[in-house]
Amino acid sequence: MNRLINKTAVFVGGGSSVGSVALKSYLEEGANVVLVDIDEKYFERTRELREQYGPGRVATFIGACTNQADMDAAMKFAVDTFGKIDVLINLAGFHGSGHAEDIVEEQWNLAMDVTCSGAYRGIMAVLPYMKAQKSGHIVNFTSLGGRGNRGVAVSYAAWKAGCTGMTKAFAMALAPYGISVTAFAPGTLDTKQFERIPEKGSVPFKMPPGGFPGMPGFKGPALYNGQSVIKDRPIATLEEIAGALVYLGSDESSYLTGDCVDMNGGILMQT
Amino acid sequence: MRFEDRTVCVAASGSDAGIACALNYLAEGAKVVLYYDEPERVASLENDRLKLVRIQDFKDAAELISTGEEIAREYEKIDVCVAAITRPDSDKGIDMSEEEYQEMLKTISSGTLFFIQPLLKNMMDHDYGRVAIVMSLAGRINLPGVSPAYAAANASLGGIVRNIGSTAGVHFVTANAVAVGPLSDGSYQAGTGDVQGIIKGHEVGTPEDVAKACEYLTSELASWTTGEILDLNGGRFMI
Amino acid sequence: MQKLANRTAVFIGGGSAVATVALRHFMKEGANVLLVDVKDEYFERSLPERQQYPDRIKTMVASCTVPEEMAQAMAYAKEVFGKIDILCYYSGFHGMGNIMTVPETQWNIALEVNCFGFYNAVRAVYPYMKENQYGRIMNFASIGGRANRGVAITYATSKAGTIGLTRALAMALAKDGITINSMAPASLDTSEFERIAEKDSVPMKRPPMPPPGAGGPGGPGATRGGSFIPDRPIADLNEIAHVIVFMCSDDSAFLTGDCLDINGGQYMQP
Amino acid sequence: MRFENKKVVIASSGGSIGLRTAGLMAEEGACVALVSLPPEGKVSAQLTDEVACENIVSYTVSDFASEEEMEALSKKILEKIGTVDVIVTALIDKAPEGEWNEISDEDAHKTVRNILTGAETVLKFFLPPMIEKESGHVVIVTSVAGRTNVPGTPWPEALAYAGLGGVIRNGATVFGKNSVTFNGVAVGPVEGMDQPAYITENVSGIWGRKATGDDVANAVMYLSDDLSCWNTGEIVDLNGGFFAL
Repeated sequence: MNRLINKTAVFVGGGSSVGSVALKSYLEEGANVVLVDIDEKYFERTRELREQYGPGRVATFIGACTNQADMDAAMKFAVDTFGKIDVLINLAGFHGSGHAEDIVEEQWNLAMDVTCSGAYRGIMAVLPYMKAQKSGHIVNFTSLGGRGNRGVAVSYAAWKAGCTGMTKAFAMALAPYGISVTAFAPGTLDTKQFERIPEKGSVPFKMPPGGFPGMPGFKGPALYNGQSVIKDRPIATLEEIAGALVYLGSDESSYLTGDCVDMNGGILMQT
Repeated sequence: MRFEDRTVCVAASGSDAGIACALNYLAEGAKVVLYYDEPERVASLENDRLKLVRIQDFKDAAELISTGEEIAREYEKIDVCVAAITRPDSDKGIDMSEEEYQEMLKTISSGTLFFIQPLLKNMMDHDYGRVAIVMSLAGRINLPGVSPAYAAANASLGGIVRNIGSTAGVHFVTANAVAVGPLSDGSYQAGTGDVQGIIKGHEVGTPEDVAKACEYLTSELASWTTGEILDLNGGRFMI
Repeated sequence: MQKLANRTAVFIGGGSAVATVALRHFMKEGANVLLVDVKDEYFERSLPERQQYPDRIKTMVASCTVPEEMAQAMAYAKEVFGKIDILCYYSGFHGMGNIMTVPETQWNIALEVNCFGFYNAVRAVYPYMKENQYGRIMNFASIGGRANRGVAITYATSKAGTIGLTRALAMALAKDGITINSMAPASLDTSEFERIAEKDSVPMKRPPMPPPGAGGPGGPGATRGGSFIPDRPIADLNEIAHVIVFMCSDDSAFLTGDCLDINGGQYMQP
Repeated sequence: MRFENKKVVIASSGGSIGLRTAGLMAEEGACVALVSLPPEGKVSAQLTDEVACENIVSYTVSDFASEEEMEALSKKILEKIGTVDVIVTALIDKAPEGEWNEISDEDAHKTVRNILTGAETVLKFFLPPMIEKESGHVVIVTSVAGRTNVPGTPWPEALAYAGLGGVIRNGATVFGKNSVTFNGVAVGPVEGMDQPAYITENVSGIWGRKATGDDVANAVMYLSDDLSCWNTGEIVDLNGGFFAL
């Protein structure tokens, strides 16, 4: 239980359900964690866990990934608190609502600013520290929505794909400094254990015109199912996601870089 | 004449690929509307079935949407929509300023989406449509020397194609992409590495290659190909 | 303007339903075609076309698994039409079973026909294409080798293998101006033609198409992908012929080693 | 101990991947049956001094693709370890160098047999216990040469490694209903492996170093961890940034 002994991790968007469960796994594996999010109410989800481990192991910071100064401040806070940063996980994302034929520019720009530029700003902020120590792991939390044929909002599909693409460019650019950059694209997550907090500036999602295959009301052939191929397992549990993030953040995956690791129950098997 | 009674809208910026597509569709008998923002690229074009539309700024969604709605009213039925909007990749890489970063994403990604949006609405209204997007290989595979902004912008085009394919398919609209390596006119660079093709006598892609690939993806018989990315790079990267 | 004007093509497995419809398109585009298959019975499908174009379509019985017969076929095409520009490989073998139940014979036949047969054809046609420093080669793979489909293990493995083989040969032959691509369509509508069982195939107890979500040979998500295009769960053969014409014409001069997916959106490679 | 009393079968044609996977898994509490080609004393000797732990039992087999041999061996192994939780195959072979159309049919068939048919035969005889208890992980170590174009790849190897991708996806799809996951690791150059020249020279990752047996073993352990039972049909590209999709 020491795969992340005396490592320090920063979770941008750490208040999300994924961040909350990944926090538990990272603490159990011996890491110090800094959660960064835009509102105190996100951190309620991990109150007892944070109290149990105390300020020596986990800290929180209010900062928005849409603002470079906030990100710089967050990283400085992490280094001041725990002395270094070994792992950065960009969990912040924004779905946006609407499809290619009717999405409004404001929703599109928000998704761009949070999902793609948010990860960009997080990486730029952590770079000086990781370059100095000549090592580090950066994980961009993208999604199956950006990788395969999913009926999600066009802003979500485009900018999660954009973030995955950006991961590859960062991987090639940062390898000389010994920094590995990977993307992690899970399918649908089981977040029932947390009460949902709507994303800031979000508008309720509406189904695509003519419905979507596999859903009631779809006007196309009823043959599409596109679900998990594993019995009784339509979606991922957060513990499984946390297990993957531990592998991607630990030195076990130090040779892996630029790749996008999928976890989607076989819905999309990249060939 | 394979595009006899078809109306094609092409957006060309930063490359001759869009111009070659427009010329190819004209040769195949189509009525073509060509959006451009670089007058010198379209100076020599002259055809009664061609309508040139000057765009001040591909980052301006409002301008693209209003222009698109106007074109849709004028031609009533849009059949094919090809976006070939690119910007040269800066050699600053990760030292790119926030403004340059926003300029790259807003031009390539937002420009492409809001060029397509009003035309896609028209296509979905009359249950026929073909969308083709020309993107750089740098958005698809890891290449040395590519700036993250350029990779993100081009990769988001792949996301747009797959999303339109998944959601507009129910209205018989297909969306595909052509991922190109560097072209002979210097556009669509893909990093600093050796990304030339391996076919003897045809190592560098030309805008005409892109035009032929777009013609294939947007013809009437390509009605069951959707969400696909055609790797047009002369055998440098096979996936 | 015809895309294949005075080009010569050799169709290995030319008696298949896909090849017969592609033959119509090749005639419209101005090509000459030699149909090669293992039994004369297959050629009845293209009888109308052969009667209409007696001098532009020839047939020959030869097997893709025998290198000598492939060499004879190519020599015959050269003799009749004077040159060879295009090779289309339609031969395929489904086989049966999953990893635990697959008989070794079926596994070997699938590899022999889908993979080594393609290699035999390419090796046989190479001298004629090298002569003109021009060549277009199409390998008919399948979505079964490319994505999550509950097909027979023999089919999935050999089709995935032949896509990898296509990449290796594309690298080797690019120096002679020859492009090779594979294509991976999903299910096809071959109802126009009466089905002829594949040579040496064991009748596979093909389960009736289970409704979506029901447990078929694969898991719930695996049985049938289904397309996003309404009333079109499977492909029309003219659409497949359209892809083949593109891959065999000058339009795809800069495309090699690629695998084209034609599946109505069931599988979108990231 | 991540692999506490897990039963692991590793089929390796020799070299550091099979060895280090066996070693690391044994350290995490697994009971490992390491099957490899005639060692000429190489594999087992390395094994005993490197990892002196009794959890690893070494077997040898002359041809992974021979059904008789694998059936007999699987009976012998299953008698000893009772059931199987994880199967790992890491089979490689070298096709002869030379021009693409000068590779003899016999050599080509031999390469495909050793890599592709061998892995399928191993799975054929070690899957049944997993299917019965409806849980288990299969990890197939394949090569980047099967995923994309690596200059200089002999076509039989490209065919075989790409075929392994088909085995992974089809196995994952068909046996998903038995909650068995199939995944793969596509490796580039690896320390301590007898690899062909086109891999060691043409697959230049950006780290400037080869992967170690431990890197691959860690990826295999991630894919066969109990926390990865919703991860199937996935191929991790562990080649140091040469090819990443």
